[in-house]
Amino acid sequence: MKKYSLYGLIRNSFNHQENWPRVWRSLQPKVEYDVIIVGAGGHGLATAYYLAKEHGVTNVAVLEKGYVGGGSVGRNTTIVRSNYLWDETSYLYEMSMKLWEGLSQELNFNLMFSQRGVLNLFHNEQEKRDTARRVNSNRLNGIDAELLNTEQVKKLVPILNTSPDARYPVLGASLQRRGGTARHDAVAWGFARAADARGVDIIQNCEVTGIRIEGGQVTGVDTTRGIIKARKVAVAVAADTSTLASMAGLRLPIDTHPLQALVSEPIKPVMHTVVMSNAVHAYVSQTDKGELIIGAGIDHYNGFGMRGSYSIIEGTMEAVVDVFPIFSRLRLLRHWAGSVDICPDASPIISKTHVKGLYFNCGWGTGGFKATPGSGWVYAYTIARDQPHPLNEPFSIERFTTGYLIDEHGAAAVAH
Amino acid sequence: MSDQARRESPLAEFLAAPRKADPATGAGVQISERPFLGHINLRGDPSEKRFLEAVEGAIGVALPLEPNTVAEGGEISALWLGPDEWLLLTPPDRQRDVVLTLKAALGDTFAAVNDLSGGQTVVRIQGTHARDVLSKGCPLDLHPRVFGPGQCAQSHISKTMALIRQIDDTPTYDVIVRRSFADYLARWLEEAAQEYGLAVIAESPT
Amino acid sequence: MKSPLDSSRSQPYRLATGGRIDRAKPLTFTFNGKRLQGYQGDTVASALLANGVRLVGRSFKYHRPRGIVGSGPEEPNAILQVGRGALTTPNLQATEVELAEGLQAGSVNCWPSVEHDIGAINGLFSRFLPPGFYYKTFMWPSRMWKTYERFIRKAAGLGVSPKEPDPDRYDRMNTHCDVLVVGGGPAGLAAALEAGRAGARVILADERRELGGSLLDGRDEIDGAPALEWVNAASRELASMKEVRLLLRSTVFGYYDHNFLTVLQRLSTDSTSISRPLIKERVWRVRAKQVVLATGAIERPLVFPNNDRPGVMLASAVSAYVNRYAVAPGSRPLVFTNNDSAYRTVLDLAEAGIPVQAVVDVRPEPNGPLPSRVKDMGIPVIGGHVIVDVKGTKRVKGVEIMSVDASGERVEGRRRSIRCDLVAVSGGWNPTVHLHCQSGGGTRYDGEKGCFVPDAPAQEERSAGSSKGSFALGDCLGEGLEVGAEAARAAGFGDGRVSTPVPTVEDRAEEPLKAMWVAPSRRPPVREHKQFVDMQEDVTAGDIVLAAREGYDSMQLLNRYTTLGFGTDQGKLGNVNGMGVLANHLGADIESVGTITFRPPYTSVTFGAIAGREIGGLLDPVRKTAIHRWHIEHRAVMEDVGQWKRPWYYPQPGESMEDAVNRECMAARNAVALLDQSTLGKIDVQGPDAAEFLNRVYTNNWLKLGIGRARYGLMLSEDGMVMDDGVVIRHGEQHFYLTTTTGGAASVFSWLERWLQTEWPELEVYLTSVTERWSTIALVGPHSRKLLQDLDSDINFEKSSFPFMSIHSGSLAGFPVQVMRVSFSGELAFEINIESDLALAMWQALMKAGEEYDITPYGTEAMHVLRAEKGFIIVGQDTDGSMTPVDMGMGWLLSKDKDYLGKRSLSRSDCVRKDRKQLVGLLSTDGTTILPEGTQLVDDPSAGIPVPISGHVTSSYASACLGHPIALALVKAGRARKGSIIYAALRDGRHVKAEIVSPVFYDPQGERQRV
Amino acid sequence: MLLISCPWCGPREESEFSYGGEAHIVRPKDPDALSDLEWADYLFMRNNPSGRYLERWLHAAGCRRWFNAERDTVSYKIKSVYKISDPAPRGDE
Repeated sequence: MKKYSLYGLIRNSFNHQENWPRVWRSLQPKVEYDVIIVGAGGHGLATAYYLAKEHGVTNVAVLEKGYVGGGSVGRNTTIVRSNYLWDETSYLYEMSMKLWEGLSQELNFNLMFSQRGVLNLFHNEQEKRDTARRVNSNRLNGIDAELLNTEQVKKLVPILNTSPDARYPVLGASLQRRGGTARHDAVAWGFARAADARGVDIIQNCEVTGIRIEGGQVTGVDTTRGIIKARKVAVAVAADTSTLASMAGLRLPIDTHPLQALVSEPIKPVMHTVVMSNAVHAYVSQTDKGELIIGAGIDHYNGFGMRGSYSIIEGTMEAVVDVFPIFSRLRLLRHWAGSVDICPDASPIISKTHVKGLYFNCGWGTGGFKATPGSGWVYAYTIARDQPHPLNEPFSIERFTTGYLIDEHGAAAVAH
Repeated sequence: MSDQARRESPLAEFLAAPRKADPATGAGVQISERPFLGHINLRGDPSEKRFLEAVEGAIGVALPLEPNTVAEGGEISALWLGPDEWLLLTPPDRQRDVVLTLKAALGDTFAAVNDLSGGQTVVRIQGTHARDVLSKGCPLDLHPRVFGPGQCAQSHISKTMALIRQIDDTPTYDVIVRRSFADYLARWLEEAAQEYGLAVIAESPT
Repeated sequence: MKSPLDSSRSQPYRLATGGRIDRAKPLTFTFNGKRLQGYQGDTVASALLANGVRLVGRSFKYHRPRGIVGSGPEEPNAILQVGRGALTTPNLQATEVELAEGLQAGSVNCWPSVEHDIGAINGLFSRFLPPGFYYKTFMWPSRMWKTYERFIRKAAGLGVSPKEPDPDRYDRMNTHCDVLVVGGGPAGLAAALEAGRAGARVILADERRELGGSLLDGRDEIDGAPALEWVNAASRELASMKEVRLLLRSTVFGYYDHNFLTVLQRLSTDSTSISRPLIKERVWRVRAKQVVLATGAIERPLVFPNNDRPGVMLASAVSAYVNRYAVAPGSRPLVFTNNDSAYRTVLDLAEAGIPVQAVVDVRPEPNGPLPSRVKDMGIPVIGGHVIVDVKGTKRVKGVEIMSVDASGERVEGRRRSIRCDLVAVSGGWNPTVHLHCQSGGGTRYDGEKGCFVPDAPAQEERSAGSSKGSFALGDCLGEGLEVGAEAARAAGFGDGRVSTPVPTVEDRAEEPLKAMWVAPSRRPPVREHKQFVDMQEDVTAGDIVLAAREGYDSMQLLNRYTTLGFGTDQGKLGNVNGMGVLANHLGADIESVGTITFRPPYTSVTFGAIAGREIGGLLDPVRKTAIHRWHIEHRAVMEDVGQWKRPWYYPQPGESMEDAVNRECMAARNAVALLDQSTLGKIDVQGPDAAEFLNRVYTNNWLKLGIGRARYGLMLSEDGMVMDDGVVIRHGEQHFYLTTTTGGAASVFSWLERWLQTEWPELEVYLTSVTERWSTIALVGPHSRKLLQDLDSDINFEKSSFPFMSIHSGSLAGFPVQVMRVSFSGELAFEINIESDLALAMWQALMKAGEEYDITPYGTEAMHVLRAEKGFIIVGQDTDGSMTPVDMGMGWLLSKDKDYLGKRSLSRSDCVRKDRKQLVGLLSTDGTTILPEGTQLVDDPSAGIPVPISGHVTSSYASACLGHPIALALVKAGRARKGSIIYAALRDGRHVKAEIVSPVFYDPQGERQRV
Repeated sequence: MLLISCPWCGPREESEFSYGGEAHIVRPKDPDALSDLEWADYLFMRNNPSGRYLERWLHAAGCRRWFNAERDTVSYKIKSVYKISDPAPRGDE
């Protein structure tokens, strides 16, 4: 990989930037690979990267039906945090957080990972109890977490409406200072470039139409670009998860819903910290470009249309204007939707299946982006060793049979 | 002391201070309450002839079987709520008798009669802009071609569920809302009606 | 020849005659502090041009000087901050802001001024700032990113947010119609007329302040008369139709599923005063049976070196300023085109007496009727040439042109300079397909027209006129009439046949254009002077080529990498050219390089307008009990419980919360106290199968419950976790009454209905919510019986005839009531159900009668303490959706001899684990520390991170009657650990020692509640 | 924004309805006879197809009746609505 460097930047500047190499090669799929990863989103690409880096598995293809990073990784609200409630989840997300720190350097691609702090507001006594419980367990698990009162919240984000007369007054918040945001597209591109540099084949416009299984063992996939063989096939997509599972005769505990997001016109910096509120349902951060990125609620019906209902946008705007009264005159520039796969316990599945060599990484709900590096890391381990890493062992499909659910509805909240 | 005197309707507090409309604009919308009416919820199977006859015999009006319509009979009106559910509205203090007569008439027929009086109230919205102000929060098509006197529909107004019934072509609407939401609905209407000129009157013009 | 400009006037570039402005109504406004004058009917843009202001802003990245390019929502450069103080609004397009007296506008993103902008230094370093450069740098040293970022953030952003809440008001309006016509130009007017004549309910929405669309900008004729006469006639006829609604200043910004469209109507366009009591903006939520899209087309600029200099404008915009606003955007214009329509602009300028320097046409021999007419007027038409450079920085001073070689790909020969102060460009037209695409429709490239046109509709929608690629006026009118009649028929009105002949227009035939995404120039794009494709985002043709070379070679990747089309103009001018440049570079045809995604809104929409009035006190209903007024009058501190406001505690003067709660608790334990419990959910269950139904939804058995008796019931979700609880009363053989938690009221009711309707339709049961019919007053304490007996009643309250867990109906102090003897406090207690209209009076009667017992109202906090002392759980506080009844020590409630919802789940391996968390009591061993709720419990305080967690505190209070703190907790295998020690890990690092005990702290035998 | 036809009340706005997920999931008559795996399938496993979907809706703010709808989860078009007691429409397309 031709490294990005200050020198390179200057050198290229004097020959009109014409000599930058491709970020990843454009190529035809080979006949056979050791591992096929379905989905060139954040998780798929991260998995490929760590397969190559941590396990020396480089004969890997990442198949993408569209273009690199065209799915959820490019549609989310870019929030990164690890302050989850249950041990299992917080270990996984904290492991991911540690990878985020320093990932730009490791990938030699500026992901603009910005640890500006994430506030989770609470508005009533029960939310206060739940937040305290989460903060306390985070601290015992080595995850930075603070419990703030209203005044401290006001001090951190002065433009917040902390009036006691608010319909649901802000009673306080949890704060994770190491939380923040990252440039979502860059995450996909950075992993793609680094994986490609280690020999991974990234193949766009190649849709998987079937999964080949012989005697309970995966042998390859049918694609719109022909049959590609492999003894290990790892699915890392959103939305099409259930469809791919059905190709292998599996049923998953997943429902897919539209999740919408909004962005305002760019304005000069008004807020530094990421602010999230479940009760009033506002999720806001300001990008380096100056836009406010706002997370909306999940549409309650199943949907793959990358479209949601306008009423959700209204509800989100009501909440945002109520929590940030000075934003009322700002203007909505764009809104869009992605697809989120939701498990009954709002926790993901990173698991082997009863089909040998077939792996699933799915059901991330609204937590997928922040988990990208960690998810890729444990998934790569699971694929390479054909056994889960202790960190993702609890996130097996079996938990829905045994009843060992990891209920993060509270902490995962609705969005992001 | 009679019950009446000790009763307090859901909108009593809101109506304590009546507002007149700005004479300049006039009142495009009038808001008032019809308190203390009898509200009786009736469940039963309309395919059961016995049930329909018993009810008609007891209340003197045949239940409306066409969805979202109202049947009027003397002092009682029956509003369709669902394929096996109706709301009977009676004048104040008549509900107890009506319930008793109904229960007696129904005997062991599979049905349910529940007196909900006091648990909900009737907000009357009247005036040239009554339709407009409702449409600000209600997704129903209230256009005269679609919705008129004799019809009713359950929906929501802003964030409260409501049963809307058109009374006349003024237009006048009666909105039946659960007690605990009445104050919110009234305050919402008060705000939404500003641009048309609003009058809040304590006693409902019936 | 006499100058058409009356320089004596304050507006040197205002034409002496014509235009749709009111010269009798001069308006004064300021731009960057400078006082200027315009007229009623101006936009800020037209007024600025009339005053000769050319430099209006700086570009986002390079801070290059920029001027006005367009005349509508496509404007990329003239981005202004308008208004002051609470009324300031950032990022408004000068072309979209109507001029108002006293209006204050200023340029954004430049410092100290738009004339002298420090940021322009970026321009000098532009060679170091290729697309996506920030992905490649700012990484060394790693900790420096925070610092780099601070500067990047400072530099970014356009306008500034207001600093105060918005004083303006916004509104929402639901409406339904048979035909919604979007666009009031020739096609839209024609469509609305036909649909209206057929009797359909029609809404015609147009973003401008008057109807006419493109006809307002030109000088067309219809039926031999000025087109605007036809527009006026059409407007009058539409206004006369009862079922036609005209919405002006109304932008249809979203086209959602099932023909739901959203319209932003600007009711007050005055940015200098507050709209109260009226409304500033209203969002119409339209559900249309049929939709007609007559949204017109937006002219495509040409891409050539330095094409962003102030004074380079769209030809159509130049025509609009001349014809509609009587403004000459320049005095020595030059026109650069690849098609015939720009020649109309030449004619407009000539007509206005503004000498056109020349027409530079990339086509070798433009000989259509329009060019010929221009030539006949003696205006030089230079065919086969392109502009290869623009002179001047802060305003155009001239251009250099060269001839195009036979291939059409390269320039050749000598450069020729032409002096001019305005360059009107036209690269063809892009149909405004945004709404069509939002609705799910696709587009296809029409090679002959050189643009993308709508493909088959995905919803009940029809395009007509320019938005469909039919640019000729006659076609617009014809298609408009047709689709109008067609849409009406589809909605059930008329026979679909057009009722009137198509008005006659003189359409001068246009020769085909020569599609050109980037003009040939002397150097390849990456080495050429900047050829801007997206002006606001500062994306050049070179940037696109570089991005493609790096592998960002599909439209979607390109957009994301270069931010092409991500500006506030949403790429209305740049996207298609960008696509073309990419296609050129890849040698592919334009359709194959991907698609442009058109996302709502079509133009930016005010947050406040979308939020409407559902903010502040109206954000969510405040639910009030029938006794609410009394609580407020008695200084209760209220608590939000769901949407309800409930009394939390009633502090007396000088009392702290702790004092008040202790007093309330002691009153309940030692005297008598009362609680407003009206918020509990209440459901009436009737029918022959009522008992069987309860058997299926509750864990315990109901067949044997005696009439007039009550029993505690527990509901599980189907996966075995505790969902809700409450007391169930049997009124009769086939008649039950059940209560739910406050939070569960709605969800439990619909949960029960769901099972009844979808799974067990054979059960003869009717459910009716009676939550609000009954207000509930809990009368608690040793004196409660005496108090009731003091009141006039036909109910015998003696234990013998009114045992624990039974119910009696009757009259109390003259009130009709149901009295239940149940207790959530462990004390002798009665719950009084009273119809809500009478609840306040009943409450007051009890307060009065209770005076001699020192009756005390208590709130939810005391209620929590009392129940915790008894070890009664609160679902949602002591459970969290992961607790089974066994975990909660309620195994005794699980019937063995019947099935019930959730039962099967309880035998799954994880649910029978021995080390599951279980409900226990906790006592801090120091006897004084109140363990904070939510505290995690550990066994080894010295353990290193991650510390193994053994449980957590769910409820914790100071217990006045016990004289020490108590807590409920969930502890792994807790029940087996009674008597052992566990440590509460406080956030400050301290560990508080606590003993695990039974969760029942008070009166474990339950004698007090049975007395 | 969906416009949903309630079998009783006719076309109404999405905001009047609440969603019930996949339709025609029948509760096992004898849960105790099921293996944990079979019980989990009933409890949690869903088809979640992208395309034709039979799903459950409640006219929550209206007549409070549950009913089924046949909807395309990609185009969001509703092909038919039918009462709970009606059989599932055949997927003929």
